[in-house]
Amino acid sequence: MSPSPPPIRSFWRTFRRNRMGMVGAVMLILAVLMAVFAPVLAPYNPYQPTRVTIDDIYAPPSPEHPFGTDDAGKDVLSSFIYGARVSLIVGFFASFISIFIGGVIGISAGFYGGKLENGLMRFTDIMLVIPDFPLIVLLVALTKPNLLNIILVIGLLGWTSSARLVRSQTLSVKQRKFVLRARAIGAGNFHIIRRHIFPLVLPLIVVNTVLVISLAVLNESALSFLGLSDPTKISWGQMLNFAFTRGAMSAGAWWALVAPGLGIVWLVLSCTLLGQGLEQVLNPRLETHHLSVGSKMVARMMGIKETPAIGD
Amino acid sequence: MSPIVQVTHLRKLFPVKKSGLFDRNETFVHAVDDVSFTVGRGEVLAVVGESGCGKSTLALTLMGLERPTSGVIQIDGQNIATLNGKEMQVVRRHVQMIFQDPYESLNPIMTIADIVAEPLKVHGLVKNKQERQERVIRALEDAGLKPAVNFMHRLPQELSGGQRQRVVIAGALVLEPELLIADEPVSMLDVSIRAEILNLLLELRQTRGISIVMITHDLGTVGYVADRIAVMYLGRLVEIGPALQVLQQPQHPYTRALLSVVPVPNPRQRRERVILQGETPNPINLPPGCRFHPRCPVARPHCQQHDPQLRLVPVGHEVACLEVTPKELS
Amino acid sequence: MGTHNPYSLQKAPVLMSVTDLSTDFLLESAPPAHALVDVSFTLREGEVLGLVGESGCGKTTLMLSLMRLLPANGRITSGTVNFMGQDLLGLSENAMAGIRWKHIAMIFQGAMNALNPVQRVGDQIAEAIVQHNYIQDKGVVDGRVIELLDLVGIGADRRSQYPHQYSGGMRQRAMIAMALACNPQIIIADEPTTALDVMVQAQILELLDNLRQKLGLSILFVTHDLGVVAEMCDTVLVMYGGVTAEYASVDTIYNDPQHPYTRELLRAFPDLSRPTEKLASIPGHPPRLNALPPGCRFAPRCPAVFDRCHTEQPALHLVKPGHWASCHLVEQM
Amino acid sequence: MLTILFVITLNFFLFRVLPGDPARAGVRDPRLTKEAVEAIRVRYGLDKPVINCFQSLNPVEFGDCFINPLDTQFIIYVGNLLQGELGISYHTNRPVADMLMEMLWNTLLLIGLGQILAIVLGMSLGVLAAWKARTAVDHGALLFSLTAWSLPTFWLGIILLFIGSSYWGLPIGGRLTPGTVYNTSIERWLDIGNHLILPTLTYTIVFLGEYMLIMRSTLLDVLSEDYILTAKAKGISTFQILKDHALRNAMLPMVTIIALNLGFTVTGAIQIETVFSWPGLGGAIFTAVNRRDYPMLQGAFLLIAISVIFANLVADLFYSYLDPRVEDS
Repeated sequence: MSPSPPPIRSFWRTFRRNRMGMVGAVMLILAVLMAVFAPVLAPYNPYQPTRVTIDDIYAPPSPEHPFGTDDAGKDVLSSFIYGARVSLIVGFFASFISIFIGGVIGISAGFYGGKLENGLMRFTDIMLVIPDFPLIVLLVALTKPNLLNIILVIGLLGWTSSARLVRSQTLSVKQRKFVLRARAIGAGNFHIIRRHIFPLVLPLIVVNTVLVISLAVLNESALSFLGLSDPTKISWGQMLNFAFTRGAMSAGAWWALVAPGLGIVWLVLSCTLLGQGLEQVLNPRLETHHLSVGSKMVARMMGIKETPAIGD
Repeated sequence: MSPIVQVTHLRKLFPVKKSGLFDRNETFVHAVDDVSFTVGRGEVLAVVGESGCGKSTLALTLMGLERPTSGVIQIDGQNIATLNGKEMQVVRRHVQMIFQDPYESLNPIMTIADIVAEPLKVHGLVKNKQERQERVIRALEDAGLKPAVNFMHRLPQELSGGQRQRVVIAGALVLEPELLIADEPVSMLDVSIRAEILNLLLELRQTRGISIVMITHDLGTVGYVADRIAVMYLGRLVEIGPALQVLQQPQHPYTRALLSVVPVPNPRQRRERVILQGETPNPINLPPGCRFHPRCPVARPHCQQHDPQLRLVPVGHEVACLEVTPKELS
Repeated sequence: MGTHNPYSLQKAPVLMSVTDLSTDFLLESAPPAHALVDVSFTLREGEVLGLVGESGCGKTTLMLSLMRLLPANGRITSGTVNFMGQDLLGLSENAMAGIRWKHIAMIFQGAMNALNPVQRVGDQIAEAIVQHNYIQDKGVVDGRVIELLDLVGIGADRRSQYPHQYSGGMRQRAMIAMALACNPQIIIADEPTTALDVMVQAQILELLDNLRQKLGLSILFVTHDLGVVAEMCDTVLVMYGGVTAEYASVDTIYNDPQHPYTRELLRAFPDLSRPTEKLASIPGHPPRLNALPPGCRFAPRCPAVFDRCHTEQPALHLVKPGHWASCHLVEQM
Repeated sequence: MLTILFVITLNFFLFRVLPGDPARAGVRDPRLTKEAVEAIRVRYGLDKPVINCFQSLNPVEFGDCFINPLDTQFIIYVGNLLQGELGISYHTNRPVADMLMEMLWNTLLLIGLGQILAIVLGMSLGVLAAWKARTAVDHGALLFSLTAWSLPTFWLGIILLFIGSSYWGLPIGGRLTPGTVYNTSIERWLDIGNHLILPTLTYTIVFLGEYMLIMRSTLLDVLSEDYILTAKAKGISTFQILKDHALRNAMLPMVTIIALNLGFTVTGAIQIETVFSWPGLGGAIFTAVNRRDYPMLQGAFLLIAISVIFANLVADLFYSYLDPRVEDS
């Protein structure tokens, strides 16, 4: 009789078989590697000033410049590789801020209920109604558009949907009988949150984090595109802004537009796929064919609710 | 010796939210309304009734998980309403609960050992790991999960329903309680394994002298386990008495009707069935007089005016009905 | 409630006969689970057949196989379902849709989930009438809905309410009214009273029994409650792990059971009329359909088990006319 | 109501707290004398205390607490709002309300058209995917939707603009072709329509993916309910089950998501209107941010927030129409 594998290992076993999740994970890892090893991978250092001639401006792809050059005659490939850094940094840090706020508000509102919940949810609803992006644009424009400000603004405004999700999950976990059992044992609120609520809300938080990252990446790129990027850092959105406002369209320089855009799509898509995959693994639904029978009934029929055991 | 539980005039009302903004007349769900009874040491008391009769609220109130609106609950002679947090924790250790749904009452991501050890950690009862481990093993084996090492590192979903219910019982036993409150402990289990759980509970009563309050709607099984039976209707106790007496000579018309409709697994046995019409009304707008009179087959006009109290019929058997005449005390 | 006179019942014409019906479930990473193996029975006009067993015994699979409503991973692998001179398993999907509800209707456990929460109860009943009788006149349909609700004791004014406004018992009544919408010959009732209180259960059972007598219905009654079976049924099919354990008249099952599982199940079932006897239990637990033991499926829990039981699944043996049991001991008798 | 009050308050104070003196930022002209700046401040009412006890919030300057509250910027602002007065643009010197109204219609045209298309197409695709669950159709639709969801709005706009203007002969931006004289209003509308194609297409693609995903997963959930089995047992055809039983139940989460999404529509609008030079609210916000045109921004925010609140109300009403359980709970 071997003991059952720890949850992490059994999670990995199921996740490995989830094609969507695995593709997303691999795509994300590749993006992270590219960002980390940018100095090694990039053929030129985009931060180094270079002397350019007129021929170097919007030069089409060539062996020297596989992705062509931009309006300043710089190598698009190098900028592209370095640009991943800003997207990833903003994506990760901003989403951690959002998830932290959303998680704390969601769990406390869901668990404690009553006036606290009313107040917090009222506030969340109001924040939810106020459109994020114009506010993000405004705040970044009026403070200084540097990396820290961008992260803070995106992070501090992006928690509302997480808070609602976490709250509803907390509510449903709270209803479950093992929480009542813990109370009957005499456990306090802190113990119940730590041992019973949080571990069961965690999978949702993980899935949500991944999706919030993709939103943060999208918001950052849009900000940069509108010209509100950290001027000292190259980012994909900024590259697109320069290309769009400095005549790449009329010059027919599609290479300056395609690479950074695809970079954003790659990153966002990887998070979306990973999020979908994680959700399927962590929150499995019996996707049996619906038009023939209810999945609840299948579970009943198969006796899935009860698993056979050992020792008898 | 004093009884382990003494409940006097217990009342638990839940306020109902009103939709009208200016309606200040608050209404209440009368979940438990003026209920008194005692549970002796080593006794099994079954509380039976249909859904909405207040039996589950009664269980939660006994556990201290709901605060009574009025009335007194004494456990081990202590009024639990007057206890402070620390004293309450001590009482709690001696009163443990078993739940209806063994699929739901165990946290799916905790191992069996963690689940059974949790009460020890919450109460800070053991200091070292080894002692904790020993007590967990003892509790599991006392609950019939032998050998315990085969189960300790498993997750609840790897066990069958019956085994899970044993884990719940082990989690209660690990604190060495004096009183168990069992809320429908077998109703979610397959018929063929119900008896083992019930027999286990009876065994614990024998070997450890644990008192049990069993909440159930299953009249079929109460006769096998209970010493006394209490019947609830709309928040009230309508009958309470020794199990066999209540089952074989029910006095209250509601008890009689209820017993008459329990299906008997014998096609040759035909009985007169008293099927009450309608369903239990909701406990918000209670009928005047006797709560049962609108559905009662023997109701008379005075039942609409007088709210009957529990009265002794023979010794130890109490009934709240105006139409039942007390027998001579013998 | 009156059990029918077995002699008159035996003369009644056979309405449906099922032979050797087997169903598999295809599983993703395991060999198919044999959820139902060679089940046979007949249902006569006016008969109530009880289908008894614990969780995962295949009774719901049987019911859905008869209606051909199995999930996508369910496959009927063999057998015939003969109804009104045709094999239901051979019909086209369209023809089968014409059989459903018009001739064979169903009542489900937990009527809350079986009723559409956003449709008025009356409309859900009307839907079945319109579907199978091609009545377009709204007044006629509405009249029929009122008639049906009256039959099950629901006031006409409640037909425009939604399921959540009904109590549990009322929903089950509405479900029965819906089942009767097209005057079916057979009603399949899947645990119709399981989630209900005793008193409401008694009301529903009484209603079903009255309707059965009034309308001459045949009922396939799926349940795990032996008490309900004793009160409602004429014949009983006891299932265990997807196979027939025993099949006989209700009197035989209760008074002369041959299969050890039937015997043990009866001993484990509480009987209010004998409250002092100790309740027995069957050690172990019912098998899961994708982890069946080799040989007899009851062998791991059987008190009378011997070597052969662990290797060979016993066939269904005729004990005496009208009484079958699948146990090696019966064969040896 | 409380929400609107909160939005108004937030809207007001946000602009007082943010850095940069509005008057100075609004009229960036170094030649202006101190007196001239002061005159502008008086003209825009910026010389008055922000609210009792505070003369200004950035930098924080405490003031008299016992002044007449009616003579503070806040109360004057609220009072003006109640009269439909949103102030005067620092940049164009025109009343903000008039400017916003013009642009609102343009934006509504774009958002409305795009949303309707996205909802209709997304839901149809979702239904198709759920119906054909786990087939190639499903996988294809899923992949398409995930990718569509992942596209940055502005980038998709640029790419479509690039393709559309160089290969399909579509206009490069704006609402009307400059310098055209229209003989009939139909001609004018046709020109607008021609300009609308690309932005609407961008808008539709961006939102379509999410609607498809939600529709697919809720429909799968609904189709696994027991009442679908009941309907099937009743002999109802697959098509009718989808139409009569599944869709209405699946619409419930859809309505919630669409309502929640309305906030995001503005995000899309800002990007699309910038790329396509569409004279709408979104583009105006961006321009106003760059010009520090505070009254314009305040007005635009308020308008957007109120529209979103209003749309949420409508969604709530629609929801309770769809779900009879809402009223009684």
